Amino acid sequence: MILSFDIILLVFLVVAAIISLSVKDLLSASMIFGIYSFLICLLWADMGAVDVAFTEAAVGAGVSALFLIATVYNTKRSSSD
Amino acid sequence: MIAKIYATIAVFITGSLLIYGVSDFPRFGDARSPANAGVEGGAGSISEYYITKSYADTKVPNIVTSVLADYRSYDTMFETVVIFVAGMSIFAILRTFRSGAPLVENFRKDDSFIDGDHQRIIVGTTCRLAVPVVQLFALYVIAHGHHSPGGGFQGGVLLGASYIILALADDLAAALRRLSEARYLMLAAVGIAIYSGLGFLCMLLGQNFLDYGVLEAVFRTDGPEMARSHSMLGVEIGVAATVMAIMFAIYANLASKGTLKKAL
Amino acid sequence: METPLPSLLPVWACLASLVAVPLILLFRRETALREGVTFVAAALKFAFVLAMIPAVSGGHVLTHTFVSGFSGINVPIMFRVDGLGLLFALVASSLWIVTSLYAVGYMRGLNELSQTRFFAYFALSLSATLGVAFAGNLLTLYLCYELLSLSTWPLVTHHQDKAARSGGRTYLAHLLGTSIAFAIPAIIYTYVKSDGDLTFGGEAILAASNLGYLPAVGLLLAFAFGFSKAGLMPFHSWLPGAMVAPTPVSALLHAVAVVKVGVFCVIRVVTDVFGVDLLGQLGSQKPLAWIAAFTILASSLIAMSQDNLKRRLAFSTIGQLSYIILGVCLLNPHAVTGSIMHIAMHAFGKITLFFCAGAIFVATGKKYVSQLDGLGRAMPITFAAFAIGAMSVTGLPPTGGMISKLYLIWGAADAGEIALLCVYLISSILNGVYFFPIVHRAFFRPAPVDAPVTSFHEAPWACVLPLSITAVSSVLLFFFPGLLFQLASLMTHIHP
Amino acid sequence: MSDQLPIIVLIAPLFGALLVGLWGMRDHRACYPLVFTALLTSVTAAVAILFRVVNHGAIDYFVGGWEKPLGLGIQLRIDALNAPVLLIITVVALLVSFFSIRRTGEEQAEKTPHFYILFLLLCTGLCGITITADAFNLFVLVEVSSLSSYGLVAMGSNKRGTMAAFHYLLMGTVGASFYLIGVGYLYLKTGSLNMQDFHDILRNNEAIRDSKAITIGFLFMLVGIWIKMAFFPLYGWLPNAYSYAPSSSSSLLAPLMTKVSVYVMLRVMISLFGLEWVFVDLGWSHLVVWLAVVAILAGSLLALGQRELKKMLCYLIVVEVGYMVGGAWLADPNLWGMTGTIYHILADALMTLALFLAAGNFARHLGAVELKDLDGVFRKMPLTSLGFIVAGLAIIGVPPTCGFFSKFYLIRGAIEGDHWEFVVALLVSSLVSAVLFFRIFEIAYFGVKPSDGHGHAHTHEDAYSPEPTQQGRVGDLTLLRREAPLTSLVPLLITGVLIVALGLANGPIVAFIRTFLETLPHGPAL
Amino acid sequence: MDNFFQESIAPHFNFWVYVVIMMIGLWAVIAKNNLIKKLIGLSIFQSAIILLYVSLGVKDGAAIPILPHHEEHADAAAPDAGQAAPAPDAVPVSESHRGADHADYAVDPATIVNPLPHVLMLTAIVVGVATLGVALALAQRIFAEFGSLEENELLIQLKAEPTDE
Repeated sequence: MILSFDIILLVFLVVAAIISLSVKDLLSASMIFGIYSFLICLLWADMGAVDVAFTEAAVGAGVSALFLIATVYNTKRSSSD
Repeated sequence: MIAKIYATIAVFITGSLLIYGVSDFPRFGDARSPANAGVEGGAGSISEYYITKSYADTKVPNIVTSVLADYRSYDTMFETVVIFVAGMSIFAILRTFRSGAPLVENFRKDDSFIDGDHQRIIVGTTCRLAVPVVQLFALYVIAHGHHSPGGGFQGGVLLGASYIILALADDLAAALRRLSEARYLMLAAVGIAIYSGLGFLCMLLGQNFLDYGVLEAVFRTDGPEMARSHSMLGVEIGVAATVMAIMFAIYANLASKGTLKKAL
Repeated sequence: METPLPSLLPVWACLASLVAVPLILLFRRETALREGVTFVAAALKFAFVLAMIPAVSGGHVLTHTFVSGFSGINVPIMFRVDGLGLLFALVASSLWIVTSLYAVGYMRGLNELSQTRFFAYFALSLSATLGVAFAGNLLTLYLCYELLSLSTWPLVTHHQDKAARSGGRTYLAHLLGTSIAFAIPAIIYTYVKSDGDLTFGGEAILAASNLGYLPAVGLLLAFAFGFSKAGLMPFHSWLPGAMVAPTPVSALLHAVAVVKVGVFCVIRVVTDVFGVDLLGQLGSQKPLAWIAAFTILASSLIAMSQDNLKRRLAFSTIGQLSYIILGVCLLNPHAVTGSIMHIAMHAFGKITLFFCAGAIFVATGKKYVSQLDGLGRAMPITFAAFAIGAMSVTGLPPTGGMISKLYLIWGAADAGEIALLCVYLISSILNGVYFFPIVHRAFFRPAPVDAPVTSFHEAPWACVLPLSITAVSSVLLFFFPGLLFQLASLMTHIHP
Repeated sequence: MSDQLPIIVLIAPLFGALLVGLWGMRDHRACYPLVFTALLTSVTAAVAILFRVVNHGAIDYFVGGWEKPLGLGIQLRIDALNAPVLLIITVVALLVSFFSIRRTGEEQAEKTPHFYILFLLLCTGLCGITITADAFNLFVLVEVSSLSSYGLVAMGSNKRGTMAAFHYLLMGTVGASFYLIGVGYLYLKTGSLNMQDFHDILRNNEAIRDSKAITIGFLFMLVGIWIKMAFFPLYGWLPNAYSYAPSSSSSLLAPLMTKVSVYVMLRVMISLFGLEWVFVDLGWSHLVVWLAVVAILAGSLLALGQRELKKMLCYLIVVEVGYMVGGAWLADPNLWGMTGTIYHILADALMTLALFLAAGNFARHLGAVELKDLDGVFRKMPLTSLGFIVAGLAIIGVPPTCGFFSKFYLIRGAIEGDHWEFVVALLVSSLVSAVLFFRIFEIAYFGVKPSDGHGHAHTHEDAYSPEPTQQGRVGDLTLLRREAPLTSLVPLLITGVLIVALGLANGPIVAFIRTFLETLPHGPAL
Repeated sequence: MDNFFQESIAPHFNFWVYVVIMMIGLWAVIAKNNLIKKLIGLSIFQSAIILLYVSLGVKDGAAIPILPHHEEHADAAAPDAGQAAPAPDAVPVSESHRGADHADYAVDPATIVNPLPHVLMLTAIVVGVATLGVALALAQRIFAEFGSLEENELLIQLKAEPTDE
């Protein structure tokens, strides 16, 4: 495990989380949430948790982002906050 | 606004408590930390047992798989059940049988989405080419989970994703033609049935639930270890079936407001 | 000393009225049969109670155990008949006969609706009353006490109009509320303190427990307020509220059964839970005594200001109940004897008064004191009985009330409580002050011009007969108090 | 294969659910026999387990046969604490499944099989929670039951139900996650997930016993469980979720979910950390009891303010949870409070079940949603009201119903533990519930408006015969016309009988619980 | 650079960040007005817990939890051929402490990361996505019934209309 990589990833994680929660456009929020999941997936891989990383890639970055998008598509794209 | 204040207070309290707890954590990455090496007074370190003995027990090099599908397979069974429950709940919440129309007609399609009918051909063709590759890879992931990262769950998600891609590329109906509602509901149930059925078989053969060792009589392997290895494969297949079915079901319901008719 | 003697008599006495309930419901259509059942049950019950006298006055104690104890709590459901219980049972069951007669007259006179329900619950509440009288331990006592509260509620709300609803609401709120809030914790506390023993008789329950002064005060007050049927202030207001009930109900329940159950429980608590000796050492009964004294005076004063006859009687009842409690708190043989006898004496006197009030209502529809001018000439019997009842409650010879009051005052003198002695005397005067003007109005004031009293006009015989019976018997009790005295002194011998 | 009983209890409903999924989807009529057989099987297994535990002590079951070292596999453990809870869960589920027969038609329509799948999986989850001895496995099963309960709550046509379900989901997930954090902290300090193993480590290892992380972990587990059980400051999700859910769902959820969470709290306190650690080393007892007092009082007040029947019942649940948390934390020397709590789990499950079944019948057949709609139900639905009365008296705590005895033990514990504030709170809440129920009884008893109180004595004759059953025979039978169908009536009456029976049989039950508590270190022998 | 991390920041950095991320998520769950935002917050909240667990299992310079399996690869990959050479340590299954009497696989535990947290977190991820799916379904239905996903608007609507069963 590469410590500096780990730390940089963590910082990115916080940033991605904050952004995806702060953008008003829900579609891009979902997208950025996907990015967040992807970053965290890299983090798992870096920590040696390969199975978790694989799952996170398939679920977090893949399916759940898709679910979010589907919902946003069916409901309303803009949000008040 | 008031909610934000409450939130800030709650978050502050919770966070400070957690940090307070963190302050006597072992060093990050410490190989001798209690979690990794156990502490005196207990039954010894479980994780070290897994690392050193799991291969001897199950002949499966991927420790995570062996722990997931054998030592803690009871957990994993209920993890699959969780997926199943989620599918059923979503069905119960969202699915509407009134033909065509969603629950209430104030769903409105947001124009800001590009409705790219003119792109259908390109996207469709690419996806149709991609789908079999994805499915092949998924099967590999399931089958090779003993030796490499992956296993039933990841493979199942990939399989489900392949159908979702199909739905995205063409439209939901096309995907439903290949995996109809009745079929994926049945598939989901069958998946868990395979899993718990294997466990039940062990009971019938006189051992505890999910004690794969006795299945050597069934698989005609020499020694219980290989029997475990094979049973894990079976279990993974069950998990994959359920996960694939439910993932697709969730997408289908979410994307079409519960009427499996029109989707994005 | 007492010797326990297993016997089914108390059970039969209770069942007599309990069995009557379904029968009454069965004969809902044939009224004659229905009331016949009531009378038979009453007579049977009285007979059973009478049958117990020899054994009990012979120093025995009749016991019967139903449930040998919810094994979780290890407290049996048992009956135990001693002098006090038997005396109370005698009063209640004998007066039931009279009251049913009166009730028939009253209900028919006003052709009230749903009389079946009335008689059914009446019988039920009588069983509950005897259950309290015969209760062998705190748990049984409490269960029967609650059963009584619940079974009398439909009687109080009999008319089902707004007033009845609100009256019933205050009734339940006070009785259930206080019993949940005070009685239950008191019982459980006793249970914990006496590690699991709640049985009456013999050694008092808490005699062995090392109870401090303040805990004892708190526990005693909790009991006294918890059994708020005793009408101690400030939990007295259910009694005037319950006067919306038909007069027979007020008569039996609120002059005899319910209220006397309250004081009966308090006597039980003092004599059998704490024991005279323990309280004698601690002196924890003093606060209760003073509350009772206050209740006596206050209620007498309030009674004077009441114009509604039944309300006036109700407040007088509150005062008389506190006589009994105060007497018990004096803790000496004479006072205790006096208060136990006062249960009976006051019962006869007060029920007479209620009967009279009901008779006046049936005959003339008048319910206010101010309307009674000159009625005495129209209904001489009624008002003569009223006078006797008033004398008995006030404590004038030749009525039974005098004897019990004499004992109470004697006891107060013995105990050297001059202040409480004065309370007795003053309140007796007050009783006279709020009763005799009524008699005076009736006989000596001229009738109002707009409604001249033309001729002799009594209530139906079914109303008049009972009230004359009770009046006569309260006179007789003055001359032959022997039995009551004997039963009462049984208790005081047990607790010298 | 009697030693396989623990697994059969929860495999039966699981297979039932799968079969409903495979077969019931095609033919809805096939659901009912499947559900009944599944639940009957697990009831039978639960009874057998109870007998085994009574006769031979606790049962240990190692799934997959991974027995040593402890915590290698997943251990199931059934002792005197959870055997009764297991039985009550299965019995309640069976009763509700009968009750739901007539409901599914109109409440779930085409989704009947899905309703029953969720129903059975909820039972699976709850049974699993009850018998597992693995801290993480407990989390997974909590999620199984929670997810199915979200579905069950949102199944109704009531739009408020959807909203309530969403809040329920947020709160429930946060609660479960808190529990998971707690487990993480414990795992981090001890490297163990098995309750027994963790308990040994805590007992033998001084350094760990008083480490900050363990305390924080316990705190988070506790708060997570409190959210799940709607303990007072965190109760927000419960009233709407339960009162706007379809009656067949709410009458399953209301009795079970909170009780099982209370059981989880007890399990964590007793088996995971040990009472000695919780009461002596930690010493939060007074704080939590005061919290419980606040919970009880606040819940009672809120219940007083309700106009809808089911809402009122929901706030009563909050009050009862206050009882149980407070009772568990009384830390009185003889653990009477703990005894009362364990007994009250059983009692309250039955009482709540009866109340919700009755409320369901009222709503279904009279459209009675608000208290004032209950005008004269004693006459319209005598048997249903009989069950309702029994349950109400039990909640008030009138002997010989079970409610009286649980209150008795709780108060005894409070007195011996010198927690007079708790005694006061219990009494006040009993008073409040007395007020609540006698208000209802009055409305239900005065069949006619006070205005036209006089005149038609005949109807009164029938209305006021003391016990309604009598009226059924004596009065003319047309009065029973609005009574609920047998399928929804019988479970209610059975529950009423059980309430009284549990009360009368409290002796052996409590003795059984006591024997278990005495085996604990820092048990009543303290 | 690297050892600066080693001394000062590294020991608890992961755990701090996990708290920070979790608090971000929790704050969103409570304070955000839009239901979808709440759900994103919820997912972030859950992923923070996963971060906690996975960080527990990390060991400095340890390998991934997949054992090198050179010679066993043959019979593990093609088991059906039935040519699995009976391992010397394959003894009949005994009820208790199975595996304890096997020869250990020659590996030092310190060189392989702790697999148990990974297993637990696989389950947790699954639970997370399941919850998310159900929540999204609820959100869609709420939108269908109320025509909005903003909590304040929803509450206003709920207050407005009378309770219906």
